[in-house]
Amino acid sequence: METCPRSNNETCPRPTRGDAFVVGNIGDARTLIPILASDSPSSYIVALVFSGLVKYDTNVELTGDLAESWDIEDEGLAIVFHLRKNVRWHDGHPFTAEDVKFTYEKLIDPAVPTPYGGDFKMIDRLEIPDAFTVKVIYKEPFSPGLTSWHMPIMPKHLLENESFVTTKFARAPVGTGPYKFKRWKSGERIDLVANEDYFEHAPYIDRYIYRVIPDQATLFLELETEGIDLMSLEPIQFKKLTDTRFFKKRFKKFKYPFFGYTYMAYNLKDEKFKDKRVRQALNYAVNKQELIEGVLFGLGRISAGQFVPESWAYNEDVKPYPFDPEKAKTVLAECGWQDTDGDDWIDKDGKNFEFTILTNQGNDMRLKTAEIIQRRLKDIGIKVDIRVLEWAVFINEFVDKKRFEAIMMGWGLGREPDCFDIFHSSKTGPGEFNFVSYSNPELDALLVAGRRTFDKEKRKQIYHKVQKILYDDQPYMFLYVPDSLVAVHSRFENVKPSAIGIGYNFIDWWVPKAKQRYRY
Amino acid sequence: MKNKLMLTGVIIIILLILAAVFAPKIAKYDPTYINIKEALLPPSEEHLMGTDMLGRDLFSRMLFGSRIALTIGIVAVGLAAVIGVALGSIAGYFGGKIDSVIMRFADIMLCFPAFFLILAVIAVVGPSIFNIMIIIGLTSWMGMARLIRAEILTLKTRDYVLCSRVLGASNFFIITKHLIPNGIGPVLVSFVFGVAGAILMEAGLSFLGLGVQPPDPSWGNILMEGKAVLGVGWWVILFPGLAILITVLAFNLLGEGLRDALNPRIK
Amino acid sequence: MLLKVKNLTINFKNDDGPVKAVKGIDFEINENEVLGLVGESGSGKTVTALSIMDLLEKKTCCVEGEINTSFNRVRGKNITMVFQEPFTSLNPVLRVGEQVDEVMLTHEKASAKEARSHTLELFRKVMIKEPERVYDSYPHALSGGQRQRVMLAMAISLRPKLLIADEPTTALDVTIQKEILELIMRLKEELGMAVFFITHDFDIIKKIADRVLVMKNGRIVESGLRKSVLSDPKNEYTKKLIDAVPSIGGAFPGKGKKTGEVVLEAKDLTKSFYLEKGFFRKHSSRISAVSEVSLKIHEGRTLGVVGESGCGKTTLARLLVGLLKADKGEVRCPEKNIQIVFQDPASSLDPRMRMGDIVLEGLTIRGAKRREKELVLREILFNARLNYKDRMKLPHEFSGGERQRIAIARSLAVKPRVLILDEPVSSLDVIIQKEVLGLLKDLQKELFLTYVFISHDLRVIEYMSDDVAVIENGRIVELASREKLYESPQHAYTKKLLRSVL
Amino acid sequence: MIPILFGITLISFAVIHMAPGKPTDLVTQLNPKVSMEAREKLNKIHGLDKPLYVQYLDWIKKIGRLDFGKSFADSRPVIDKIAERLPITLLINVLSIFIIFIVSIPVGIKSALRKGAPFDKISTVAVFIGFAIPSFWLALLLISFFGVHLGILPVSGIVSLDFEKLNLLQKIFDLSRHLILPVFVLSIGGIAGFSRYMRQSMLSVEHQDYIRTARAKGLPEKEVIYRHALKNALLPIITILGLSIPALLSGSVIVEKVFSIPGMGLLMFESVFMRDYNVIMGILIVSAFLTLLGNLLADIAYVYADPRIRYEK
Repeated sequence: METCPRSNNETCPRPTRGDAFVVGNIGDARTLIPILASDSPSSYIVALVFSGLVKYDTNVELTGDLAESWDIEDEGLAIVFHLRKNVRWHDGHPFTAEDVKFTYEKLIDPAVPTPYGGDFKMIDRLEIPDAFTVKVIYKEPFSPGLTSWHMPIMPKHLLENESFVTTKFARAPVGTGPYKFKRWKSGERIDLVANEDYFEHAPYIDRYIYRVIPDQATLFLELETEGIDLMSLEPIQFKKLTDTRFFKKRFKKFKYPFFGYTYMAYNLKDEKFKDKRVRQALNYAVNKQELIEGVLFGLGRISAGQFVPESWAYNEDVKPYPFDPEKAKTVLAECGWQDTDGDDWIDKDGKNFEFTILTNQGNDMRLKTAEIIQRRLKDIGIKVDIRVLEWAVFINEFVDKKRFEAIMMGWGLGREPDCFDIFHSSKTGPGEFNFVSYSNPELDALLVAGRRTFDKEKRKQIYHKVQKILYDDQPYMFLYVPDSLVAVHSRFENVKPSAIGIGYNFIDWWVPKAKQRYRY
Repeated sequence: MKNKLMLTGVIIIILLILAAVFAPKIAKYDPTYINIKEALLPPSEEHLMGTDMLGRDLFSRMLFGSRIALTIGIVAVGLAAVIGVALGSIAGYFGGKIDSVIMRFADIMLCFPAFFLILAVIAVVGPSIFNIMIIIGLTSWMGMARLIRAEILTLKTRDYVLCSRVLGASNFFIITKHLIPNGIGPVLVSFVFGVAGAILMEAGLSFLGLGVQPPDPSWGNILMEGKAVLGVGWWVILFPGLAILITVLAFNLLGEGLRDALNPRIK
Repeated sequence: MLLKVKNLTINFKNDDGPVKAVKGIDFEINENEVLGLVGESGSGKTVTALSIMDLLEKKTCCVEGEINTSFNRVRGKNITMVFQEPFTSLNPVLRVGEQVDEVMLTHEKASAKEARSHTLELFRKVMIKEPERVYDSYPHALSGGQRQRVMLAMAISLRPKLLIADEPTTALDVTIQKEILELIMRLKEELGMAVFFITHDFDIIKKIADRVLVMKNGRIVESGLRKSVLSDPKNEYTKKLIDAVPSIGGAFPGKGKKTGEVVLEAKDLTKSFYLEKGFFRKHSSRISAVSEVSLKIHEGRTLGVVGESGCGKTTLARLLVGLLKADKGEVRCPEKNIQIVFQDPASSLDPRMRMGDIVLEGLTIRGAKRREKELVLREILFNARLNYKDRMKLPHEFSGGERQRIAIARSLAVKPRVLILDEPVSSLDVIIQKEVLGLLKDLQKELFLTYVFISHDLRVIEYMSDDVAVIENGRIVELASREKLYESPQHAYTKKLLRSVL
Repeated sequence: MIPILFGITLISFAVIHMAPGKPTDLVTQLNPKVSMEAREKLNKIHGLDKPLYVQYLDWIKKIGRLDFGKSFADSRPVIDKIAERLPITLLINVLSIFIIFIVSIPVGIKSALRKGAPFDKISTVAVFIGFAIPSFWLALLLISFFGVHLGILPVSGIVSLDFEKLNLLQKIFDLSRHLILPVFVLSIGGIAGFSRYMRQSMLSVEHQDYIRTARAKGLPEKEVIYRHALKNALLPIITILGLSIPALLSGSVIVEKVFSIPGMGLLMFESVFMRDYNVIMGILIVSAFLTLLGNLLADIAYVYADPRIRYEK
């Protein structure tokens, strides 16, 4: 199944078992109940301990996980999953369709504080004709529904009589994934061991240790002293600190695309930003490449709309605006923004063009981005203030209540291109995600169609249009897509980055006997 | 020896104040000016203390950092002193119920480790220069209140105070003419030490990312940013640390000297 | 000859340069004699004693000259010392017995058991009641007299050849003073040791010394046998010193009959305090400071109030001027113009105020005009024998006697009719004492003042008073005219007090 | 005692409930998949929709039963979270107190006895520097020197990954290796301060009359100092030690953060970032309680050490 990395002449070394893999991260997990885990540390562990019905392959296509296959029926109104047989929970109990049904029921249970209920509310009912078949019937055709079934499935026999708020399961989970939970020392480490009975094959690396080191600099020192085998690097670390011979001998660095982008959103209810030509002009005035150099040390790409280049929905024909401050000035002048009073700030109806960018505290990159934009807009006569706010205040008092002119934020995306919640004109209520109050009937229609269509080619067409319209309308100034950067200890073989990251084939990683560090 | 130490402290403080006041004149660069091409340059003639990872001139940032350190130190402890002296002298002079209510309140406040209390408040109101000053002020008046109260308790039984009362003096006359002038010494000493403490506190908070927020340069957050380049940019770590050390040292020396001057017995 | 001091010079290294404390003195002590050393505070007495004991810190002072002894000087064994302050001279965290044991343990290598029984025997020798209990007590549980006995026990532990006693009775109440002096004399006889007795009080010298040295400013100005020095002092200073000592039975002119109006009257004054005690400050005990005191003072006269420390004198003074409110009874003063002068001039002057401002404080409070203040200041300074030129000086620039005169001047500036004097001369040296007392008498005549004069010293009281009240435990046990009280005391306590006067 | 405990809870609660936002905000983040409805649901589950005084009364009733509520972050009982973190913090603090004692007392005594000598001068300078040095800076320097440059001490954590497999001796060794730097950094300020206090205290005792008495008795200098002077000089130190507990606890936030030690200080730091109010309030109360306990212990020690107070009792 795996391909040998060496050339054909050499004999391919056989993977050996053993050793441990130590991951360092600044945060501890919060809960290991899959449908409650919303932070990234929890998600790492959940992904190793549990399995969903479907998962992505390296081509960003959905493939079976706990489900062997599926059929779309009734013109997209129903999905029938055919489950793997002979899959057992880590405690030996067999996995069946009952577990899928149980998981679904919990996802829509109002007493369970899960953040993932949304997509499952589109389901009309879920039937289990037999122990290994699950039939999901939607209220109307809903193409993102299939992706939503990557949701890890939970064991009914252990959880049916438990309260999700108090259960011990949250700190001692039992799943069907490649690693079994062993122990959790809060704030310190989480230990997993290889699941010998994993349905694909037993992982080669015996133990997975998740270490909590709550300080980015200390974390890096631990990496340098080989106290951990993997960590996500910051751009500066990737570029500058890992250039030593010492480091290169011990670690391999990987760079792969991140599914998400950073943007500056305008409040479209604001008079200044109502005219799309103004927004386009601002886009001309900001040098995105400079942002990438300055903020990301070159480790990122210019964003050209809602989708990242790796997504199948990405439209190659949408080109980012070039950096052209002169053009920006011309366009603004056409819209009536000119410096009439000689104070170096452009004005209209006696008022200078000035606005404030709000961003949240604790994210340096966003702040630096805002600072560079501030300088570029000054060059064309726009006065920008920056205000950094504590996260909860930022969201509650300003974003939710739409009390802002512009904000600097980022979206992390799934592989499913559906962005109904973000841009559809019906999603502008308080606390909903179309906080810029964007409304374009043409786009609304496309977003609805995208959700109802299952044919990938047709969807592609739809989302290409979506991207084009969005980039043209500029409800956001789309800025950049950062790269994901990691360092992995060089003793691990078979580490192959792909469009979906590097962790997807973790069960195939292995360490030659002679290089193994942890032997007991 | 003692006097020399105190003099050293005074000179350093004066230099710091000058640096802070004239920071915009001395600094060659805008402390927030980002120049990626010049990132992480070691100290040179162009950049006396080198540049940080965004190519900002460290010397300029340090200069402006001294403004923040001194402002926070002095304003915060000034606030604490005003609250402390007011509450402490009321408690000490009037005694009785007022005294026990005020001092019990101070006792309760003193039960909380200062850093914990400050962190908790920051969790609520969010970090900013203004908030840090107010929070440090509001959580560090207790020592001074106790000091001035203790002073007033002994001073008010001094014979000259009794005489003054027999001569018909009012409470106000006694407090302002006798008690405060004679009792303010320890508060002054405590103020100077307090400034040192507040500067350390601010640096610590900023170092944790809960103090002064970037791009405002504080020695603590320069150090926090420097932490990320520990292996390759020693100057980003060295200078802010030294600056904090020297400043705190200077205030401590001054405090120690003042204490000796006001209390000749421990010479 | 037991000990011979030759050309002893002692310099202290100070921040402002060296200070000569002792300037080349010679004397000797013979076996089995009591040598008295008299002098005012700061004359170099204690330093001389400490240098004999070799207890001066080498770092801060420089001792020159010779000190020779006829025996091998071993500190604590054959040459010992008793200090002035019994309250601070014992280690507060060690049991009294242990502290005495140490002498034996250090010098004789005795066992703990031997040391203990030796100590108990010593305690009996110095007439400590319940020696076993005292042995296991901590110093703070003992009275001043008991502590001084413990110090003596420690000093005589190994039958020393020379005992240096540095003002051993000064801090004690008069009745105790006498007991301790008698004890020292008895021990001297019993143990056959020499005593080097340091004091400021010629009365004590009269009583105990064989020979006398008089010291002034680091020099010995006169020496000789007790009798010859006392009866025929050669030196002017010695004369002055002897003259200044008040003595009982002097003939002082009285002021005749009580004729003036009553300017101050107290009726049934009673005052108690609540002491907060104990670790959790819960139990408080009531201490009665003044009970049912009634007084009447006529214009122009002096009422002396005498009693031992803690008898309630000070409380009474504060009740009379209104600093304290009585629980019961009342103070009547028709013109409401009473002022007070306290014992310690160091504490009664605000260290940060200038002399002129201190004196005028009462007028400032009353809102007087500058011109008026200026006039009063000149007049009052003249009356108090103070120099107008010194009005800008701070209190620490004045001597003790001057400070007390400043305090008096401050009280007089508001023209009171009655002045309460609370131990006004107790902290002053005898010669100064006499000056201040003389000043007070003159002022009384000039300004027609009425005094309440409070003191523990029967001699001073006799010198000053027209009438005398004796206080014991907050009650007046005897109140009579001066002549009557001193000639035929009625109450047992009065008799005891008078007997203890040397 | 009771009013103080009451005051502690009141302040802890008041401090936290002046917040503009809701603690659940961070849990839900700005995740496109979390609806407004879901957030309301979370608020309800945590009782955040009730009026403030009701929340306080509910809360204080629970505290009586040692129930500090649940963490917003992971729904675990706050008391459990604190209980698993507290021992580490206590261990480090107790070790620090121990180190402070055994270093600063001899240093203080020695510099007092040799006032003005080279040792005194050097220790005075060291004390001033120790007092002024920012602990986080010192920690960084020590980590990069001993941990990275020399590679002889671990960079973070309190035990090695294979701790469980070690025998007792190895365990102790491993733990000590991890604790050396953090305990040193946490102690440094205390060592400086206490050396100074000890020196001052010793100097003032040296001039007491009873020391002169002891010398007059002819006691050897050693006994004068160790039997008579030291005991008295230590008395004020006991009180100051009790008062220094809050300062030590404060210090553990930074030390635990820099060395990644999963103690209560780090929990506080994390909770502050996550606005995990129940945990913050719990830690405030526990730390205040520890301070009270420390003061009580110091009082008891003082009563034991000073016969004057014992007598009054």
